[in-house]
Amino acid sequence: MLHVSETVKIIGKMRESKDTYTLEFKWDAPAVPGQFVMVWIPGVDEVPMSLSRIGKIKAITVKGIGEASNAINDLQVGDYVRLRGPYGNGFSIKKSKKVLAVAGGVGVAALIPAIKETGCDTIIGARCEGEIILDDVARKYSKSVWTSTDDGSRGFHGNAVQLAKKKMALRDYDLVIGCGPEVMLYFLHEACKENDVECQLSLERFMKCGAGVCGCCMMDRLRVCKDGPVFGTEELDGLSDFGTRKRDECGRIVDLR
Amino acid sequence: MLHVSETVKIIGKMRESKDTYTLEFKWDAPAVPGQFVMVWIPGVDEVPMSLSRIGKIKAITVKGIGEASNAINDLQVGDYVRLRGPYGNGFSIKKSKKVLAVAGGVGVAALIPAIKETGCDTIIGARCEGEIILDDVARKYSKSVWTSTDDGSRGFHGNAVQLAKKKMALRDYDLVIGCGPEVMLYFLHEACKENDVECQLSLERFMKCGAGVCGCCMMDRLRVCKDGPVFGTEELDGLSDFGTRKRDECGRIVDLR
Amino acid sequence: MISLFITLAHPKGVLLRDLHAVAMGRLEITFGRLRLERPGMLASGIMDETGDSMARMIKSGAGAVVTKSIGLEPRPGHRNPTFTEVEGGYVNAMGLPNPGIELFAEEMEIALRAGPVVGSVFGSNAKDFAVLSARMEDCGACAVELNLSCPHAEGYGAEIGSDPKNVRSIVSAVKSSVDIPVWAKLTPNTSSIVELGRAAEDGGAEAVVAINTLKAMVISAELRKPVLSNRFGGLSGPAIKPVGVRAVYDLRGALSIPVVGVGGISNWRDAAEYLLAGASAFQVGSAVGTKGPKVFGEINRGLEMFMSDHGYGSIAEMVGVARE
Amino acid sequence: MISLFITLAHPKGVLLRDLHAVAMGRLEITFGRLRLERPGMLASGIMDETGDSMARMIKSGAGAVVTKSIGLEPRPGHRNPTFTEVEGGYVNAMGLPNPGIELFAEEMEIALRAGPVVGSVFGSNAKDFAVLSARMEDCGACAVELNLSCPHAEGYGAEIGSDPKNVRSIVSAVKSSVDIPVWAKLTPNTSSIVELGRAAEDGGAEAVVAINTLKAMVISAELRKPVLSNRFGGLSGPAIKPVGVRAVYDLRGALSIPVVGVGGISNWRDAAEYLLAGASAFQVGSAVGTKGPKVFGEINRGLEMFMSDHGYGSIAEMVGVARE
Ligand SMILES: Cc1cc2nc3c(=O)[nH]c(=O)nc-3n(C[C@H](O)[C@H](O)[C@H](O)COP(=O)(O)OP(=O)(O)OC[C@H]3O[C@@H](n4cnc5c(N)ncnc54)[C@H](O)[C@@H]3O)c2cc1C
Ligand SMILES: Cc1cc2nc3c(=O)[nH]c(=O)nc-3n(C[C@H](O)[C@H](O)[C@H](O)COP(=O)(O)OP(=O)(O)OC[C@H]3O[C@@H](n4cnc5c(N)ncnc54)[C@H](O)[C@@H]3O)c2cc1C
Ligand SMILES: Cc1cc2nc3c(=O)[nH]c(=O)nc-3n(C[C@H](O)[C@H](O)[C@H](O)COP(=O)(O)O)c2cc1C
Ligand SMILES: Cc1cc2nc3c(=O)[nH]c(=O)nc-3n(C[C@H](O)[C@H](O)[C@H](O)COP(=O)(O)O)c2cc1C
Ligand code: FES
Ligand code: FES
Repeated sequence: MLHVSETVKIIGKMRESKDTYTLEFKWDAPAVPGQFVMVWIPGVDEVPMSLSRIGKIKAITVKGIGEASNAINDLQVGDYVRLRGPYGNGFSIKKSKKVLAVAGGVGVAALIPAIKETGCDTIIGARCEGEIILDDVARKYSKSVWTSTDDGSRGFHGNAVQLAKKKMALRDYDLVIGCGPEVMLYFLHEACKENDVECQLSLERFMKCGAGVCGCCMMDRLRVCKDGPVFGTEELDGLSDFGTRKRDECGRIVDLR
Repeated sequence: MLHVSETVKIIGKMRESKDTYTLEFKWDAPAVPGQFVMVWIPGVDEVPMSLSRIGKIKAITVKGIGEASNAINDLQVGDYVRLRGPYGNGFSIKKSKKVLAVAGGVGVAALIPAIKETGCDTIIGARCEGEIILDDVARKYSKSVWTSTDDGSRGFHGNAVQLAKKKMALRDYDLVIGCGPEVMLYFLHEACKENDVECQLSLERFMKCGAGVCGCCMMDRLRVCKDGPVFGTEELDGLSDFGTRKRDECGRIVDLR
Repeated sequence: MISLFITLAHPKGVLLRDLHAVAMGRLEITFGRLRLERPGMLASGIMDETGDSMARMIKSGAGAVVTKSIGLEPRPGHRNPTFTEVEGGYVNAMGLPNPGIELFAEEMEIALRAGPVVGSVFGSNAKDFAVLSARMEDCGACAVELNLSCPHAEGYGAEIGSDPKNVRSIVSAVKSSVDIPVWAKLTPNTSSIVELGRAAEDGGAEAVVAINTLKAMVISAELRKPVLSNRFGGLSGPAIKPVGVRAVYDLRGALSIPVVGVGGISNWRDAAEYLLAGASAFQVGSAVGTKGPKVFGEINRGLEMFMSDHGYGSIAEMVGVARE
Repeated sequence: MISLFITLAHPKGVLLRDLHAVAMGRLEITFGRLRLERPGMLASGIMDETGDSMARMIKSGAGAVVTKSIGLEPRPGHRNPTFTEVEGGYVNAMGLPNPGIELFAEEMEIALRAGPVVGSVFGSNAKDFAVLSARMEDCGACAVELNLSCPHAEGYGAEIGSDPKNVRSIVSAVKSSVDIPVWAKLTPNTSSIVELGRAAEDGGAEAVVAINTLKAMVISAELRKPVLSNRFGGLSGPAIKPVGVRAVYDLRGALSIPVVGVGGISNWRDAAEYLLAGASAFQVGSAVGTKGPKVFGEINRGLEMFMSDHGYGSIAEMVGVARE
């Protein structure tokens, strides 16, 4: 339980898009691709963020969508921030596997460390050209990086899952890893089943402790924070909540569709 | 601070003399020669005992002189005993040094691990033949093991310090290590100074915590349990309490002579 | 696990059932009107907000689960941060989030399919406690645990549970509204937990549960603020074990109703410490986070081994032995 | 250490003296009528039974030492075992061993040559406290700390210090028998440490010290007994830090006299946490065992670094900042 929290200094800040920034900091906690941290913004909130870099210099990549995420993006180089973690199980990828990474929106942040480790083929989908992020980083590690946009402003015209289906038909992937909005992941899981390809998807639920204690992030009998956030094919098959239901802060069921 | 206490099972018991036994137990705590443990005898007391073996199988060698030590010697194979430690600094011996170990009475117990590691020459002194113990063990590791008895019933007729002086005159020792009654150690320190030989002596004081917290085992400004129990030449020179004064359980000064 | 062990040791089918019964029996406990197959329960507030999660704990080896403390209305709890790790444990101020007793009935239903469920409830007065407890009984709870001890929710928990008079009157109000056993969960943030225990016993409690978390706070040096949004929180985990053991030892000496021990238990040895101090059963909270739900199975196996090494035929034989 | 650093950085002799003064000044504290060069003191009961040992702590960087709690007569304390390690700290029941105030005068004399000494005393009634405190003043103590909080000595400490009325009357009896500042050391084993603090303030205390150890017990599973000969003991060390920080935060909010923070401090960050919570000074106990006397120097250097990184010109500027 020790060394699970640390106050770090922001040493780098990069703008990725209109509303998305990458913040870098030195932190030598061991981490694996797919793990996340809880980020505290004093007086505001504490929210989960995937690690988009996992070496001695680590990073988070944050899309400003509300009070907390915007407050994080207001942080400047030199500011301090208190993190807890790294939490979660992360992706578990055998060296020999041929892997396809499929990202939707800011979900690409969670995949970058895995792309870096495996050099796998990558699909980055977004609504429009301006929201495609981190494709330059992905290209450093991977020969094949394809993009898709809903409005066709860049790359494939359509969503990331449609593009993934095409690629799966062309190449023999052993494993698909994915992160993005839950509806997208739901259809990605379906697509993988159709093509008989194993998948590992990183899911999100409302988190309080992040450490597998409070039980607020349950999907069926599993904790997204500790048993996940990455779930494999079989687990996903067993999760009746996947793509259908979540829980609010009170623990009440909320239908997703 | 973890793993500092452990309940172990006695797996071997050997009689060393009329009133002295060695008790063996499995305990994989790391230890160095000269360290000690606090041994609890429920309902009776808790007392410090040097480790006379320091491998995965450890041992204490106990002379029955009062309630606690006799209660320890009543333990049988299969009994449980709770230990705290290992505590203290231990001997610090450079490989290259030519070492002489000088033991008085049950003090030899604290020296055996160092004798084993260095194979050094050894003097074991006691009042009479029946009280010479662990000489067989010392002989396993050391070519030269000499004994002395006050009554001349075995080996050199005289005390261990007198014998040590003779040996120091004959051979060029770099270091003398010693454990035994404080008066003996006092004169051993004097003898080393005369012969210009470095020494490291293991001292005793009444101990409560054993861990350097309570301050009951002070000699001048040093804690015997933590800064010692082994002190080197210079420290000994600076200890005005050495050979002259100790403290009782209340912290009152008691003169030794 | 137990049955697996026996299957391996005794491949003959005929023996299986009897041996199984004996092996189960060794961990079985009876206290008050309750019988549990295993002495370790899930503590309130840890992974017990949903039915599936509670069921998982029973399947992992818990003898029963205690639900998250449930109130009359849905409550989101305090804003994040609500939790942080510290040396030797956690400090939390969840703020009693819960979906309210009406919605919680569905979760109970799912959990009860797996095994016994103790309903934990919190209220701001005796009447609320009585209403909630009656609903818990309707839902199928085998006992109700009154949270008189949460140290970080204004107007609830320890704020009302530190006064023996309140404890007594709440317990007796609940007592007259339910038939199932009533347990009072006590706060250690007091100069005499024994007085609170006596008040619970006088009010008609069938057991006391000790301890809830210790009043605590964590401050960030660099950010110059208390970390939790509620500022104050409660300390749990190994750090508080010696405090819990002491509380149980004291309570066992003063009361004639059974004591349930909780606080820092993360292995069989910790559980044994509580049992020997006088606990008739125990609960595990924080360790479910650090070790996962498998902690229950590990404790069960460890206790069985300890019991055969030391000649205890039943958990009951261990209870309070260190007091002799 | 500080002067060494400056010597290296500024080889020119002329600058040396001034810079040295500034650097010292940064850690200096004034509270009540006292001025200490460094904010960290040795806590009572840790390596402070003898003069030489106390002197060593001051030389190692403590701003002052608090003596072992001293009584009227020599006392051997409880029989061993009196101490054991636990996860995150120690549990002890030394039982207030001490040579008695008459003999202790000699130890004070030696310690005082090294720096300021706060005399800690314990008694079973107001008169004993008053007599002992007067003797401590004669011995040269710069302040007297009343042990109203030791949780494991029958008839002393927390047994009398849990009642605000006692706290008030003892403090005021002492107040009228000495001229030096009177500090009250409070027990956390209470439902409201703030009430105890108010009683101390009303009685005329110039500072309160929080916290003493938490009531605790350790049982050996195999040997079926409480480990300490006294059975009960007190928990100290990192395990209790969040409890101590919370107590200081609460006290600072309720009192107008300064608070001295103690409990689980083992590095500069812990010390900063207490200062930001509202402590005007702090004490270090258990960490002297785990880290050795060098802990004082490490804390001093760490605090200095933190202060320059975060723009604090003095310790006073840090006090209570997390309360804003
Ligand atoms: C494991 C995990 C990894 C994530 N990684 C990233 C990442 O790398 N980059 C990124 O931009 N976003 C990431 N998120 C999402 C991020 O946590 C939310 O965008 C953020 O919490 C929004 O907070 P807000 O106050 O700005 O928005 P609000 O306006 O408060 O809320 C908007 C939505 O954000 C979500 N949210 C708010 N608080 C939480 C919480 N405590 N836990 C989970 N979800 C919450 C809810 O769905 C809510 O409806 C991740 C979420 C999880 C669970
Ligand atoms: C570091 C150290 C290592 C030791 N190693 C050994 C060893 O290997 N073998 C061995 O036989 N003895 C050893 N001793 C001595 C041993 O601790 C005492 O013989 C034992 O405590 C006697 O206890 P008793 O109840 O039998 O005797 P008692 O009749 O109670 O006391 C006799 C004498 O034993 C000493 N003693 C008693 N309690 C303590 C205590 N808590 N701390 C220190 N001394 C105490 C005192 O000098 C006392 O006068 C060691 C002592 C120390 C300090
Ligand atoms: C995150 C968290 C939430 C808790 N919520 C509750 C609660 O709702 N009701 C309650 O009675 N106790 C609650 N507790 C206290 C635990 O039930 C238990 O008494 C305490 O944590 C000590 O046990 P442990 O050290 O095994 O965790 C909570 C504890 C934690 C850590
Ligand atoms: C071995 C030991 C002995 C103690 N003796 C005393 C004492 O005599 N008087 C007192 O007021 N406090 C005593 N204390 C309590 C400490 O002064 C301090 O309040 C407590 O240990 C918490 O601080 P820490 O966590 O830094 O140790 C003692 C603590 C320990 C560990
Ligand atoms: S966020 Fe608490 S269990 Fe997952
Ligand atoms: S025995 Fe406690 S300091 Fe040495």
